[in-house]
Amino acid sequence: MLVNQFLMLGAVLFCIGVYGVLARKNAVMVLMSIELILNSVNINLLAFDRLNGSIDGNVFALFIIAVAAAEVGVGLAMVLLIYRNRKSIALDELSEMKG
Amino acid sequence: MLASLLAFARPDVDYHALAPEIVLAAGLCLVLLLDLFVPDHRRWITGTVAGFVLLGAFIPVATLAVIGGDVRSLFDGRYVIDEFALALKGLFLLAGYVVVLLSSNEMEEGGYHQGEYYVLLLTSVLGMVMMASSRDLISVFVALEFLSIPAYMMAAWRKRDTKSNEAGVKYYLLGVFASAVLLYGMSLLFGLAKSTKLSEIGAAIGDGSKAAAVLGIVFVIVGFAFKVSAVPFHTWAPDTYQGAPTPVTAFLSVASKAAGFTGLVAMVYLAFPMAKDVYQPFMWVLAALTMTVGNLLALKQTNIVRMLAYSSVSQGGFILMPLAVAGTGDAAGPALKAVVVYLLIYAATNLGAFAVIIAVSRTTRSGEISSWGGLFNYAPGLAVMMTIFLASLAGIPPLGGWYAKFGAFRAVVDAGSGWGYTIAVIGAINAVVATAYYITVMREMWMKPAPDGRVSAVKVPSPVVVAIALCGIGTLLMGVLPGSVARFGDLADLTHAFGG
Amino acid sequence: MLLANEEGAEHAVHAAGWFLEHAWLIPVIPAAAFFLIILFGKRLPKGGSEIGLASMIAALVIAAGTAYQWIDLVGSTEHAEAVITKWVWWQAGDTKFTIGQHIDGLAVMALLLVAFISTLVQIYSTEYVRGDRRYTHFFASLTLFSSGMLTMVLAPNMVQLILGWEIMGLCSFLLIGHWWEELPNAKAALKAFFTVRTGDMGLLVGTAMLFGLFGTFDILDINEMAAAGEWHGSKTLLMAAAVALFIGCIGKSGQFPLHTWLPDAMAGPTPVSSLLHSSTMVVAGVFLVARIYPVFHVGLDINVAGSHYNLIAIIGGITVIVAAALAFVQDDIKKVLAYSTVSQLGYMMMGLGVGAWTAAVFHIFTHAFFKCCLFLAAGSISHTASHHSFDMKKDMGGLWRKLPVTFAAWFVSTLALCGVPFVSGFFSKDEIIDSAHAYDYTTFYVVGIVGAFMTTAYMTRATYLTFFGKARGGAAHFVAGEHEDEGAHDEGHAEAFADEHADVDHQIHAHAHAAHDAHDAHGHDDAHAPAHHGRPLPFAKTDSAWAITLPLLILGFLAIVSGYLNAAPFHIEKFHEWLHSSIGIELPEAPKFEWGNAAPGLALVLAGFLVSLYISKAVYGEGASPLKGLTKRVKVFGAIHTFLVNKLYLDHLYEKVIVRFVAYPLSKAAYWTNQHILDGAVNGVGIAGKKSGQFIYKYVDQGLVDGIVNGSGTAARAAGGELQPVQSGKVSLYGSLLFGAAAVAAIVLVLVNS
Amino acid sequence: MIQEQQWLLSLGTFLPLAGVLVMLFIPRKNEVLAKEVGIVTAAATLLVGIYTLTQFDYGQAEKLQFFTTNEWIKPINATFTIGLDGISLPLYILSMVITLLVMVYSWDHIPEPGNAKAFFILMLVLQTGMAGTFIAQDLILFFVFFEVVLLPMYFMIGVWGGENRQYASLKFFLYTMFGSALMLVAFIALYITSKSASFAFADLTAAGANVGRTAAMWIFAGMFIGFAVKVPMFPFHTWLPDAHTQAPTQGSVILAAILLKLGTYGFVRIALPMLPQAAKSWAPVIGVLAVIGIIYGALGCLAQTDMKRLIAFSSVAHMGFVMLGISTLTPLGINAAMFGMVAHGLITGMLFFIAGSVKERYHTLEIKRLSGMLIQMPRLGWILGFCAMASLGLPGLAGFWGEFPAIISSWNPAEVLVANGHEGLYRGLTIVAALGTVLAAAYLLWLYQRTSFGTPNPEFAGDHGHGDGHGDGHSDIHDVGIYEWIAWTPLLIAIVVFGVYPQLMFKVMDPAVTHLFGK
Amino acid sequence: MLLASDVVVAQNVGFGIIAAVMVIFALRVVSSSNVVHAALSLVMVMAGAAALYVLLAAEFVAVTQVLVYIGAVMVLFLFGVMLTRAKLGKEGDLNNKNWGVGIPVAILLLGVMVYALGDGWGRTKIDATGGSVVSTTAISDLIFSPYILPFWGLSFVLLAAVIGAIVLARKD
Repeated sequence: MLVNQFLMLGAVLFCIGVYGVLARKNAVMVLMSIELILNSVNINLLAFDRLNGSIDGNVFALFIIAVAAAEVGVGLAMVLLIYRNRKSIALDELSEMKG
Repeated sequence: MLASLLAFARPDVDYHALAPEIVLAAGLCLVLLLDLFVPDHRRWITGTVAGFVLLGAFIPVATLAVIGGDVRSLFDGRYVIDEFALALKGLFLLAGYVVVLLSSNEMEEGGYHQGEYYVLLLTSVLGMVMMASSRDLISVFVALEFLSIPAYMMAAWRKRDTKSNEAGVKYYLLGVFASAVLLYGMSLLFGLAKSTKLSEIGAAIGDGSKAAAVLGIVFVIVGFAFKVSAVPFHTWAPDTYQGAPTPVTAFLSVASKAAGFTGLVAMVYLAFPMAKDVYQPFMWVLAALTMTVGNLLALKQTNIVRMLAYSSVSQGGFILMPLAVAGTGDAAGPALKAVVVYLLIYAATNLGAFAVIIAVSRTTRSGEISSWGGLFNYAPGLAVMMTIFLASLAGIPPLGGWYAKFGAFRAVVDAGSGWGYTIAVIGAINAVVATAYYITVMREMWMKPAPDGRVSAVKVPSPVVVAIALCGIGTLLMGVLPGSVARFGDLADLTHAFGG
Repeated sequence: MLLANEEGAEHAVHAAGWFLEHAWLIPVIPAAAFFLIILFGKRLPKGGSEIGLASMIAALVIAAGTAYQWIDLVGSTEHAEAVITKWVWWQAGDTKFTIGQHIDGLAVMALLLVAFISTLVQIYSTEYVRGDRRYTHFFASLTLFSSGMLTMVLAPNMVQLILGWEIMGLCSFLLIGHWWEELPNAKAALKAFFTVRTGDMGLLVGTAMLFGLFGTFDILDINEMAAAGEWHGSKTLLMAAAVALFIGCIGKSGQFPLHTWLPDAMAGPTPVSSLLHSSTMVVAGVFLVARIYPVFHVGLDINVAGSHYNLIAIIGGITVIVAAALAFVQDDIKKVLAYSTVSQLGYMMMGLGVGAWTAAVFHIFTHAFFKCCLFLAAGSISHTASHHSFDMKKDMGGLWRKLPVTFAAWFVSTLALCGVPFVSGFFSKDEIIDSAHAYDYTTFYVVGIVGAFMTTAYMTRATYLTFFGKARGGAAHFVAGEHEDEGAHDEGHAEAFADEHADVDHQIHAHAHAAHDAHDAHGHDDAHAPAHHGRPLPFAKTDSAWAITLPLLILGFLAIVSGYLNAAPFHIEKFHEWLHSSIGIELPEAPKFEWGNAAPGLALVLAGFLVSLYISKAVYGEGASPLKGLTKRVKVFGAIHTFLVNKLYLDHLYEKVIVRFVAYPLSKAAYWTNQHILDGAVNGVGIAGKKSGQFIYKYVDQGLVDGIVNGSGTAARAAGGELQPVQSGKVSLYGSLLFGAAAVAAIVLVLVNS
Repeated sequence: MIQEQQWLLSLGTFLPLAGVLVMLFIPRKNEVLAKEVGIVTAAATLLVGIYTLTQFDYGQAEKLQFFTTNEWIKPINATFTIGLDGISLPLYILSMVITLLVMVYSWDHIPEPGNAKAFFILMLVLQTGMAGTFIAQDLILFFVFFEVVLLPMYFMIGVWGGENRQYASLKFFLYTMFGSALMLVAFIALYITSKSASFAFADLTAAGANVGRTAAMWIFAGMFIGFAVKVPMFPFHTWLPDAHTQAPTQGSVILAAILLKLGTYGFVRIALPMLPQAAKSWAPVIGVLAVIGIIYGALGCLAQTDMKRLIAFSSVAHMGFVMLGISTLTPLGINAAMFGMVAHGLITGMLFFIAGSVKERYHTLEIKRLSGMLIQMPRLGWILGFCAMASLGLPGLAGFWGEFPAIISSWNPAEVLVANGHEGLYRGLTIVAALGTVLAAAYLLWLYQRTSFGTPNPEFAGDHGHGDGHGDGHSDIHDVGIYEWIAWTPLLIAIVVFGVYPQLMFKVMDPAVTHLFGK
Repeated sequence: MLLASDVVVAQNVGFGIIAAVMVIFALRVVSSSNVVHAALSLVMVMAGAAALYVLLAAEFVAVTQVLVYIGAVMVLFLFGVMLTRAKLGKEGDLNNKNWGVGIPVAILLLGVMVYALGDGWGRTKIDATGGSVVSTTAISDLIFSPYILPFWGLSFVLLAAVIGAIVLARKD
């Protein structure tokens, strides 16, 4: 197995995530796309661990998962907040401040 | 199984070295508990306690600094308390304290959740304090999130204000994007170096000729560039600064930015110090763009906070400037000192400016620059202090800012390269452009009549007065006797960290 | 003494006598007097004039003592060396600027002359400007002026010379513009100062060049080195220096083409005119040439075999002819004299130009007396007889009986001016003409005798118009014995000045009297009215007061006798003897005087007299004559007349041609230019400067230079505006920027680094 | 270096700040007390200055006296080094004198919108900055003092200035910032490339030769822009007319008398001695720009319709002469420049005082509308005439000794310049500069003739100015007042004294100049 | 016993299938016009990732992935979807107006990443048979010794996130 199989998959996921992040209007969908990106990083880390025989990547991945969870929680809280104030979670409408 | 459990070696912990973090963590819990048990009308006490916690955490920093001695390296060199770390820890804690001073009235009168607010603030400061010492990828990442996640929420703290919401969401989303990019970069660096320790990464990456290394370096820098709001990763900053509660803005523009630079410096100096062909051009472009774009946009602003937001973007450019030549010639040392000194001076100055804004906007109830008209007539003290802070930001001697800029220029000139001189000239011109918008505020205060003919004096709450006084003294002192602060810059030496 | 410096004065080797060594007091006394007058003059009973006069007399006494001792010295030693005393004025690096005195024959002559004339003029002024509202200022300026001239005269170096030169310029500004309430006076003052200042540019540059060539400012050293051919640099440079300095002299001495200020300067009070235009201000230029004669002599190749022309002679020659021609058409008596002065200065220059140093300097000497006398006489006429008018045609005529003293003085002075034998002017002028002939400057010989002819002609005309024929205008009143009752005319003044500040019409009034000495002696203070004319001399009751006539008499006397100091026909060479050591360079022997050589000139003088007398009688006389209205009937004469009346169109050349040529391309709006130019220019070059100034200010400074500055500000703001859309407020676009920039940066850096 | 009475210069420089501290506690309403404290402080400062004059060892004017050096910013080797030599002394004292006179003048001339306390505080701060600049013997210290004056002057113009004050002050500020930003970069580059031991002048001068030719040229360029803006030299001058015109009288006077000198002083003290090799290449450029400035300033004057603006433009021309003197690189030329700086300070300062007083009386400075000042205010009119004469370089008054030696020296520039084949150029410059003196006469006399001669404009004719003030609309027109006399007399006397006996100043300056530039 | 080569083949086949599933569902996540469908697709991707982790011998991480992501995060998402009252069916405008910008950005990024990865690791093989499954003990040793401080910090992050999220999300 080539390490690049995993890495390339990670790259593809990353880019799909990026696309999602940029294209999606719905805040929840954006959060989902972010998860794709974070997963691609985890794949990378674990692939490298496997390649290099190290464990640090595993630890790193665990940290990322935990942080991601926290982030999602915070993110959703904010989504709820704007939803309550604006009755919409369309991100592009959030442009009260600009210029 | 058991054997392996027993094989686990309890790490040696230098509790003195970790004392600031421990004090902060304990204080954080204390505030949380207080918040639970203190009646609503006494919630202000949480702020007071938070302030004391921050000051308390400063004590061990001070003792560590005074004792000096060898670098304290913990956890196999993953967490290092050197002078660089101590200088910045001190900065974070004091900045945090000033922010607490600024917040107390704002939070109390706004009816916000004070206790939780201070918990988040302390958490964020704790993250920063950790950032200053983190010397491996995981610590850096965690510290970054540690300081960011509470900050995202603080930005949105004025819950019923849609602008505040917007500020929080934008900050959050872009922050997450940036940390995603950062993480990917880190994963590549880790893959190449087989280690998370920055020093080992530095050794493994070498001059960074591998494409993967380049990609990793660029992505890592992008992650921090977001944090320090370098153009073009600055887009969140104006919106967030404008929308967030002003004390939070002050916190973000000073402490959070400083933390970003701390991480960036650690990465540059430890994780890829030899890959100067990669990071130097990138930093160069970032610095030039940041200074210029920040300034040009600031020129157009009518809202003072937004203007200061762009100003702080552009100030970030000046701090980046030395890093653009950090690998050339003998510039490494001066560049590091320049960054640290700049951060210290900038912190005092910018916090002071925000403090005055808070004081003034309590009366004017407006963020527009035009509402500052005639301030000199009805509140000369505030006007003079604001003038001092703005002039310091503009870099006019004998106010602190000049020394900050001096250091930055000196570092780039020290590099002795054409690139260095070029960016020095760009910086010099930008310093002038920047003056243009600082001066519009001064003009408003000194030369225009009050928009509504106001004549009565402004009542400034005492914590804000203390904050303004602290910042003012700092700004002046660092300008007149820069040696006092430059000593910290001198101490800011990361080189010990190379070894372990 | 303030200037006494511990480094000590460098005294001449031998003791030369108290006066010679202390001649520097001569300018110092009036200078001190000036400060006293300014500070205390108004509180003194005679308004400060007593201080001025006393100081001038003191200066005169010392000058006389100096002259005596100098003559003594010359007589007692073979080579009388200049008595030089210097103090270090200031020092920069190894360049020393000194101040002190340089007393030799030339200086002594000039000192004595200036002190003497100044004294007389001050005496005269006590009467002439009595009751003037700025009486004190007048005397202060007059005194300072004399001090300036005296400073210049005994200057041992170029710097001190410039100092005196410029102080004179300043005082001439103040004196000419003494009645500055009237615009023309103010403008004339400005013009005088400015024109002279234009020439001074040459003086400054020339001095700089001299310093470069000789490494010193000391006149003695410069003269010695120039004569010995020891200078650093090429001959061309020396020539350039000489030319530059000469430009300064042209401006100061009213030589062609910078002479236009001189007639305008007649706007000043008459004593001022007489002082400025006889012995001081205007001869400063000639004096300078004489002072550093070796520089000019060597630099401009004077008296070199085969050279028939040089700059000084040419300019002098042109001036002689042009000014004389212009003098012929003036109606204002003072302007006649002014052009006459210019013309005579031309003679002096010409004399210097042909190498007749002694003759030229001697002409300075004699000219001072008779020209001063003429001016004062003119003042006397206007003061007493013509109701302050100087217009010969309108307000004079037939005055000789009523003003016997004035007329007598005028008459002898005219004779002297015309160069009639045995009167002073003859000895000096003829010597110049003779020398031109002898030194092979034939052209200038011709110029000289033609000039003599013209001089006689215009002076005859002026004399006729003033003293003979029918009394006209103001003179008619006077001759008719109405001069005690001046009410009719003075009412106007009284009205005009009764409330001098409030009268809005004042200016219009003043314009109408532009040709008058419209000082407000009359009616300024009614209490003074009866006493405003002092007592006349006993033998000339109808003439002016004694303070006026006495100087006239003295000067008239000197106009006759002064020539005998150097009367070639009688082989008297005292003047040459006393002064020759000042020349500093070997000059050819003075030609032997022969009546045969003088004859053509004298013949022309006589012819001039006859022709002019005939024409004058015919044109201005009472009887009918075919010549009357000739200029109207014959177009050629008319054209010449017009040409001359318009001062050769030189003013027009400045104001119309040069100005338009310079200003037009600079100015887009032609009518705008025209309006301003036609709008009464102070002076042409000034206008040109002003126009180009305006152009530069408007387009270059405010438009271009400042435009760039302001433009960069605008551009910065505009750039800010262009960038604002980037800050769209939309998260997705922010994100695109973030990821996009990361991607681009990564691509570029990856490509660059691998 | 003479290290006696080391405290003296610090005292003279920082004493005004002590006054500021006291004034901070004076209530704003108590204007008289504020003024008194301000004037007393300035007077005390001047007393210290006079004491300095008495203690100065004139026999060793080329040495730095009252010299003291202290550690200041250790990390960058910047030191607190101050000292006074013959070059600094006249300017140092001049700054004290001018400040005091300006304050006295302010006693009854506080411009709109009032607030004497702030006004006086700003002047005292300015004083510290100005004096400090002239005694600093360390590049960084110099820079700091150089910049200290910026803000107070900005506010002085911006708050107490004329109608267009905001634009003018902004321009002044940004322009100067622009110059000093580049200058700072140049300073740092000089320090680094010369490998100097510290930022002290002495070290830098000694080490200046280490700088490579190209680098030296660039560094000089940076300094040049910094100083040239301040001088101001063509084409960096456009801030000056605006700033001068809009500034309150006091501001204009200080600006003209002292602030402009910071730039020329910088050339003499820093740029030329530290980078002699670059200076000789740059000198022709400076010379040409200086002469352009002379002519350009004069032409600018001729185009003006506003008296104050005319005076402002005349500064451009006069500073051109100063720069011309400097560009010759000869002791004579630099002496002339130094003298010209002081003379210009006295004369143009006076002219601005007069302009201020005219404005106060007529409420206009439009030359067209002014006329016959000699009738309405004879003393003021004569003083104006006197100053105009001094300004146009009349011998016997101070102005002459700045101009004339500059012209002389430009005909005979330094050997190095001759060796580089610039002699012809300089000679051309001499001639053009001489033309400048003519133009100076033109515009100043024109100004004088238009404003002072003739009869008063009917619109102001209502008042005689004899003190009886019966005119209703123009009762402001009165002759020179007591505070004006106090403020002006010293300047007028100085103009005469230095004109008559220039050695007073040359004796002090020459040893120092010769020490720096004579071989 | 499987031969090493067999293992490789099996792994490759497994990887192929998992990768294909992940990519397809990832695309679904970003393109689906139904929020709930997108969320369920995300579950599939997460699951695929967990499978990959197993393939990469990181069992503990795989388990955590399942527990945290599929168990917790997804629930959060679904709550989020419901609380914001998104339609459960198709929704027309889930994309931004300028969604197209995302494509070039993503492609550029992909390009440079693929190039860099290809350049960096080329055909470097993972020794599929060598080494053992990463032991949880080792991970915990690591976490609790060198990484104790980040771990300690992480707890505060989570605490702060919880407190903050509550404050922000609750009605008051």
